[in-house]
Amino acid sequence: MDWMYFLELAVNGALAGLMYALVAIGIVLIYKSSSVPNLAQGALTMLGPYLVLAFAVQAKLSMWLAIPLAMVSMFAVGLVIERVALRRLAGQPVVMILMMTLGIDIFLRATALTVWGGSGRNMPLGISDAPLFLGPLLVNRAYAIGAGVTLVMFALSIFFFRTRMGTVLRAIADDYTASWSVGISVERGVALSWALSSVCATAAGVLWGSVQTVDQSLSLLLLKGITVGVLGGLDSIGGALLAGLLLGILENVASGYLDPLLGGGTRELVVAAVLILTIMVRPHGLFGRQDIERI
Amino acid sequence: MDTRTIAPELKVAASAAAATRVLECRDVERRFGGLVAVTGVNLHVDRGEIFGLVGPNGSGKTTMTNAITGFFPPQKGSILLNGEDITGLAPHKVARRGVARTFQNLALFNGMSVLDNILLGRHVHMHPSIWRTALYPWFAKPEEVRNREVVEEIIDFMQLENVRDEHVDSLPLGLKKRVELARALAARPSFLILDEPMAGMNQEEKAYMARFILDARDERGVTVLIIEHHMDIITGICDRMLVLSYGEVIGTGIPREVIADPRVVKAYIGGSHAAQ
Amino acid sequence: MEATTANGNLLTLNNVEVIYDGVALAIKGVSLAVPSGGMVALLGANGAGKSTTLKAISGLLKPERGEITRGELHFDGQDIERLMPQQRVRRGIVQVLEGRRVFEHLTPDENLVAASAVTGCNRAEVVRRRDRVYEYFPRLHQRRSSQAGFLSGGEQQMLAIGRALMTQPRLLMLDEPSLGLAPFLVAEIFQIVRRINQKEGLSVLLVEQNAMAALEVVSHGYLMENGRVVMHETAEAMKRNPDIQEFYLGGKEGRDFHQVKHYSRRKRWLS
Amino acid sequence: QAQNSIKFGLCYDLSKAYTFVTPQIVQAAKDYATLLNAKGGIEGHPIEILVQDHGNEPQRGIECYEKLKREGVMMFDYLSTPVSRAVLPRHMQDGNVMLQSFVGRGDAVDGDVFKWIFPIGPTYWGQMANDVAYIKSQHKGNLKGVKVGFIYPDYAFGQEPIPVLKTLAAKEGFDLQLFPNPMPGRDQAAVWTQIRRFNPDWVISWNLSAMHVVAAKEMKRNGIPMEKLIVVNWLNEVDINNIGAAEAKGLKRGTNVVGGKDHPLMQQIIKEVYGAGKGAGDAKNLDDIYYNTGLAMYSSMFEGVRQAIKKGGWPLTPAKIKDGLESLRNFDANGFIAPVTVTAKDHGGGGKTRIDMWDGSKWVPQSDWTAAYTDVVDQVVKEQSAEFVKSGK
Amino acid sequence: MLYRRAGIFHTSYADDRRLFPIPFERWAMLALLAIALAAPFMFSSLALTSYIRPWLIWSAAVLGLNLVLGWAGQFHFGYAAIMGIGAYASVHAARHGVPWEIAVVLGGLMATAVGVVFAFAALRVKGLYLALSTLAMQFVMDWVISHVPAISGGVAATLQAPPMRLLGQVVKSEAGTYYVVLAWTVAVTLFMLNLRRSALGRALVAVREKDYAAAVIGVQAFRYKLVAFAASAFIGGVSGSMLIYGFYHAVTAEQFAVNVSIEVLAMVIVGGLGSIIGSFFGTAFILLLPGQMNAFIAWAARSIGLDVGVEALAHIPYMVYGATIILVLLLEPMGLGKLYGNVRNYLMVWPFGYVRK
Ligand SMILES: Nc1ncnc2c1ncn2[C@@H]1O[C@H](COP(=O)(O)OP(=O)(O)OP(=O)(O)O)[C@@H](O)[C@H]1O
Ligand SMILES: Nc1ncnc2c1ncn2[C@@H]1O[C@H](COP(=O)(O)OP(=O)(O)OP(=O)(O)O)[C@@H](O)[C@H]1O
Ligand SMILES: CC(C)C[C@H](N)C(=O)O
Ligand SMILES: [Mg+2]
Ligand SMILES: [Mg+2]
Repeated sequence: MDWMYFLELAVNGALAGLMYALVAIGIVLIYKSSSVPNLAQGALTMLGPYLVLAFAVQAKLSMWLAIPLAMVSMFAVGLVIERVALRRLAGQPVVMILMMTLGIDIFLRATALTVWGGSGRNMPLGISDAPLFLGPLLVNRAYAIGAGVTLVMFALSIFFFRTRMGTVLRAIADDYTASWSVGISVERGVALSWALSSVCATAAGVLWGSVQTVDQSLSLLLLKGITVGVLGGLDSIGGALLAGLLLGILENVASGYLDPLLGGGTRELVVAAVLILTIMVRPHGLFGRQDIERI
Repeated sequence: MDTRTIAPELKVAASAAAATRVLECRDVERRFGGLVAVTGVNLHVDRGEIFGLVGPNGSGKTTMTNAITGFFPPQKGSILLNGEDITGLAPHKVARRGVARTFQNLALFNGMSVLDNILLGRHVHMHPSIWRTALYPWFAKPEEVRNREVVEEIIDFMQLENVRDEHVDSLPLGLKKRVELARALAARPSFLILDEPMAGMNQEEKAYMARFILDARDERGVTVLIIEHHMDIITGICDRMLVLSYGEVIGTGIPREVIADPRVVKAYIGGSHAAQ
Repeated sequence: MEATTANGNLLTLNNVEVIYDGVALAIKGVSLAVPSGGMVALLGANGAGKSTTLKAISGLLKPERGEITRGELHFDGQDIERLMPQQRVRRGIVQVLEGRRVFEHLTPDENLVAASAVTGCNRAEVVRRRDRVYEYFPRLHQRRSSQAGFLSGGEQQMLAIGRALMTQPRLLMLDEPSLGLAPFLVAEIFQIVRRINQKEGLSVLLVEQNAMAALEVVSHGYLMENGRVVMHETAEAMKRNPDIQEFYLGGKEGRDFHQVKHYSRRKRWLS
Repeated sequence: QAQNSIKFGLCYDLSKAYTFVTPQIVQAAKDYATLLNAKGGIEGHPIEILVQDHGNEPQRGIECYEKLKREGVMMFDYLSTPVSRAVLPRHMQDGNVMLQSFVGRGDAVDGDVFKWIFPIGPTYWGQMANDVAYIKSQHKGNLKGVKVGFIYPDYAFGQEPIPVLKTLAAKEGFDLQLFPNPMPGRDQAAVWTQIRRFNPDWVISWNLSAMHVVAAKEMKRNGIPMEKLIVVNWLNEVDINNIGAAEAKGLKRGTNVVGGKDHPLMQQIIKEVYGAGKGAGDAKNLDDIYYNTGLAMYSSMFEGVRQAIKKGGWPLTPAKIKDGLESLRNFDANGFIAPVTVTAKDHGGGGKTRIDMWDGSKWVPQSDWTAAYTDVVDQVVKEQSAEFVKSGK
Repeated sequence: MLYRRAGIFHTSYADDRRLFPIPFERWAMLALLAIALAAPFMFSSLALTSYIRPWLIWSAAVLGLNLVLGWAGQFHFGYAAIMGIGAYASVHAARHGVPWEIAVVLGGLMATAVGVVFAFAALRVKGLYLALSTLAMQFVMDWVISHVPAISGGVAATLQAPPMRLLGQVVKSEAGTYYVVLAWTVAVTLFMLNLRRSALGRALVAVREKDYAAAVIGVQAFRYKLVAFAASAFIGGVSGSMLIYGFYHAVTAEQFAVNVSIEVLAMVIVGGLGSIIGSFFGTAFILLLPGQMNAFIAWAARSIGLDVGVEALAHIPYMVYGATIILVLLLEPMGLGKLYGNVRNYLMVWPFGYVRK
């Protein structure tokens, strides 16, 4: 066995996995603070970088101004989504909320296509493409930077949920009515979680956009994000991080060794299989909260 | 009434007639993680009895009923129903042996009407299947009609005529509890477990409910285990009772005597409100 | 059947009507008043509309698709009908919901912190209020860092009340706090509420089925029936009323349930 | 039945994976039609271009076919390997013409079997054969031991040239390794780690536009020189721009049509269509080689139809169109494409491509229009079409 | 007063549970059936083949998904895979000379077998986690279908379906195919209607509402989840075959990919969970509305002399698709079926609006 090969697959897989986790953190953020499973996160991840480009290219601003501006705009987008689409559905069965976010996803994607067209755009972050070696190990520089940003986001999120606002959001996720009864503004809490998650999506989208160019296919990151989220347990930030690492390493290693044998496409297969098996063993993901059902 | 629906019930009755002991729990223990919810509980309920189970909040009463009905099987000890060991049996199997129960937090099927809820109580006497459904007019219809007759009789007994077609979620709490009892009775159980059936009721409603329970025992031969925090109910309708505290038995016997026991008073009833 | 609208009333309801879902008329012109610093009980049979009345006051009808279609709602002399629930909480109205809806996945500590958010007080103040709650409910202090969902019924009820106190209310509304509690706990909780009422001048509106316990601590009582207030008396007078005795207090001696027959009730107080 | 116009059904993927190219091709088809219609159409009959989206889903392609068929369309184009493959049997059954230029399936050039299918111009198979021939020429005619990595998105289009590639690898003795990449094909980090380990002499990338961009970037990150990369024809100016004109230096592309705006047909369109404000889209697309590709495709179609009307007269029938297309002789649209000669046996018409290299500012042809390994390709064609006859799939 | 109920007295329990207890609705149903039978003579070939036929088939499939999602309350994000299995199995069977009717049933059975595998996930997990595990199963099925040549017929192949045959006779005409499809849809609809009033249907709802309460009345959640997944898989499998024989005439792996699962799901939810008539509405909305809107917008733009680019035009259906989902959910979260129910309830008591309390 070629250990270097294994290690390289594992390390680069881990980096990619952390970037998946970045998409997942957005999903977890919303779920943890309002019990809404957000399937529009993919579309938000696509929308963010488009806005960055709109500011940077169309309005000719510097990249470092465009990104914060886009984040602010995305913050607003999150607020709007809550106000227009979700407020009415508060308290409805989860299928409907699920469908609503899917509808938003489809709608946003089609809108982006109409506005910006189908061809890919560059996201010039100025990350050098020169190979980066750690000893004999080649590390994918763009992914490494992404992984770093993920870790920062992770730390911020953990910190956020420790604050009083974070506690309030978790309370909302537990029980809307009880939250209202003690004067928590559920609407504002949910809106805030969407807004923060949209900002998170912008970060994820910009990084992924720099790796794989910006176009509508960014929205397909949803699948990876939601898989990581569920695997980690939908309301566990740490779980998302760990699941991202796990999944990234696994799919990279598996495809490295199995693809030549099975003729391709094993990556998706392995991911799916791992997901099914993990959920069978741990029905709430790795670290998800247990449902408390008092009989 | 069609004989086919009664047959299984008769069978239960026949075998139980020999032994008068409907339920027997021996040295039951159930833990949740590190928490010991009940331990070393011995109790038995005889045919035709109304048996009261009381204790402070969190003392393990509901846990006991969950152990009996198979939701949280005990980790130690055994449970016998009509002499048969049912320890660890799945809930639906326990139900098929003639045990029905209601829940502390209400467990009605909210998407349905009162009638459908009670009809579901007849489930163990029906044979739902794809084929019967597909060929409804020939196979399912006669069965539906047969069971509907039984259900209408229960509705009559529980005085639920005027809410028959209402959706259960819009009913007030007291009526819901009554519907749940009706659903339990619809199965024609030999043993009925009631978990706080009168929580949130006023005196009058309590009296109503007590009447239904007594009638169920007297007219239908149901043996009852009841959990209640209303002491007047316990002393008023129970033949025997048992007190739990921190998962252990601290007293058992005739109600009037048990509630006078200083240990019970201290752990459960408290100073001045003994009558409640 | 009208509420005294004399001055000194913290809360007054005048002829309030509530409809659920646009079709179900739940309360039909309820009028009542809670005096400043007083304790008032609201009694009534199942489905009489007690919870609906409380929700109308706290603004929690909306999530259940209910709305006030008529009547006036005044708190501290001001019309509050248009306010959102959180605004009402800020003014000092808080409701403890029926069935102890605590935040199950949070610890008691976090439950209390979450409830303090609305008033926007600083950290020291939060700690002060929390400690005060723990003072009233020492049991909670013992279990402060276990998940609230696994607390026993009584502890959850204490937590729910404690959580409401965190908002520093002026009017505390309790919806069946004794539901499913052991007898000694019922007594304990009522005593605590009484103590808070006396020590801090907190007004209390108490909805109870357990009339015996409730009438021990309140000064006045209202009786609801079928969406209407049908009686308003002092606690003493209510305890003496023969109908109340029969239907709510269970007679003098406790009843022999074996003697109860199926009967249709006689509604003596309905005109 | 009193229809006077010539209807073309363009069932394209305008909404999913191919949106980078389909609008330009539609635009080209429409502009060309406008140009001709202004002069009275083809032999006096106006051209009508009907466009519908199929999202690159086979079943929606079928839907599109069924619908347009009932609207009197006899010539269809799907511009997608998976969709063409799915609809093909219906064309065979109904006897309607399918235009299949530049997409799969490769064996459809066999006119004996695929009577109604016209992949005029090079197929992916021919293009792949030419790529290999080019590599061979770079190794002084000996491919023994040369390592070739093939990276492709793991679905019909990417898989299409594999039979030819494998046959050639066996014949020439080069070391071939396949690197499938799951759709949507953007996340290629994993694959490139593997490719770097394989240490190939050449990488053939069967990707689509933005996927090429990712591939090129990943190559840089993995320290593989750009010179080693040969891409399939679906890479345009936008992509070069996204890679970076300087970074892309040395990249090679299999090319089917002449790019740029110099060609007289382009000039004519710029003057007469865009000059008159009748362009079907943004004028900046005229810089895009995909626009030229569209023009190339439809110039042979229109010419075929012209022949059909000339020979068989109006009204058109599918059989007449077939005849017309099969009488294209050495047609090169005035030097726009390599000359094609379509016959009843050969619906491809020659299948010539050339290799272009990006030199940092423009494309430089590295070879002539050629068709290499025609025997090998023919053999694979025969095998596969025989298989089709046998199994009907 | 179309919906007159006065004067209708149910004199037996069976009567009380008739499919259509209200005379007006019985008449409406008969009329609808008559239209359905006459459709081949009333509509153009285009409408019949491109709109009505797929609509009927998809409606049957949607009813099948509604059985597991609406009735039993179990998330199922892999329904397209199930349909695909049925389609492939029946096509393979028919190609190997199995009589058509049997081939289709075989397809259904094969789908049932796979559907049962999905059910095992449902026994372990609930809610979102179930949604995701079924989605993952869909991916696995996709992979298996496209990578096992014995199923898909090799890489990127399109498997041609033999013609539909009834009793050995080839059904070729458009009308003939239509009637076969119609028969299947009517059969599924009848089954679902019966489900609504039978013990099985109640048991499924019980499992959906509260599984522990179901258990205590003797309903074995395990068994009924299995039954639900199996029955819905059978309906899905046969509908999948119908889609092939009655509409596409060819199978490809992409035809039953993830996005199709999502689309069926959207049909169910837009139609309304557990609503039979809603399933038909939902299907029509998701399947037909986007295309029609597109045509309409193109037409409107042309008639006011506006030029909408092909690209924009191609994206409109997707925007409409997304917007439909959003708007229906905003308007009535319980879907179009509920909306219809509201209208019906209104008419039922019309003109006496305020009857309740
Ligand atoms: N599923 C569970 N997981 C963890 N702990 C549990 C669970 N169910 C019950 N417990 C714990 O077991 C103990 C006994 O609970 P149980 O519900 O039996 O009490 P109870 O006597 O019914 O009380 P109450 O009168 O309040 O209903 C409590 O401390 C409770 O927190
Ligand atoms: N969400 C709702 N939708 C429709 N009707 C409702 C709703 N909530 C309550 N009702 C109806 O309103 C009436 C009053 O209910 P409410 O809950 O206020 O009674 P209550 O006096 O609190 O009774 P309980 O003792 O059961 O708590 C009842 O008839 C009930 O059926
Ligand atoms: C237009 C192209 C993008 C089509 C694609 N190359 C295919 O054959 O599938
Ligand atoms: Mg209990
Ligand atoms: Mg209430």
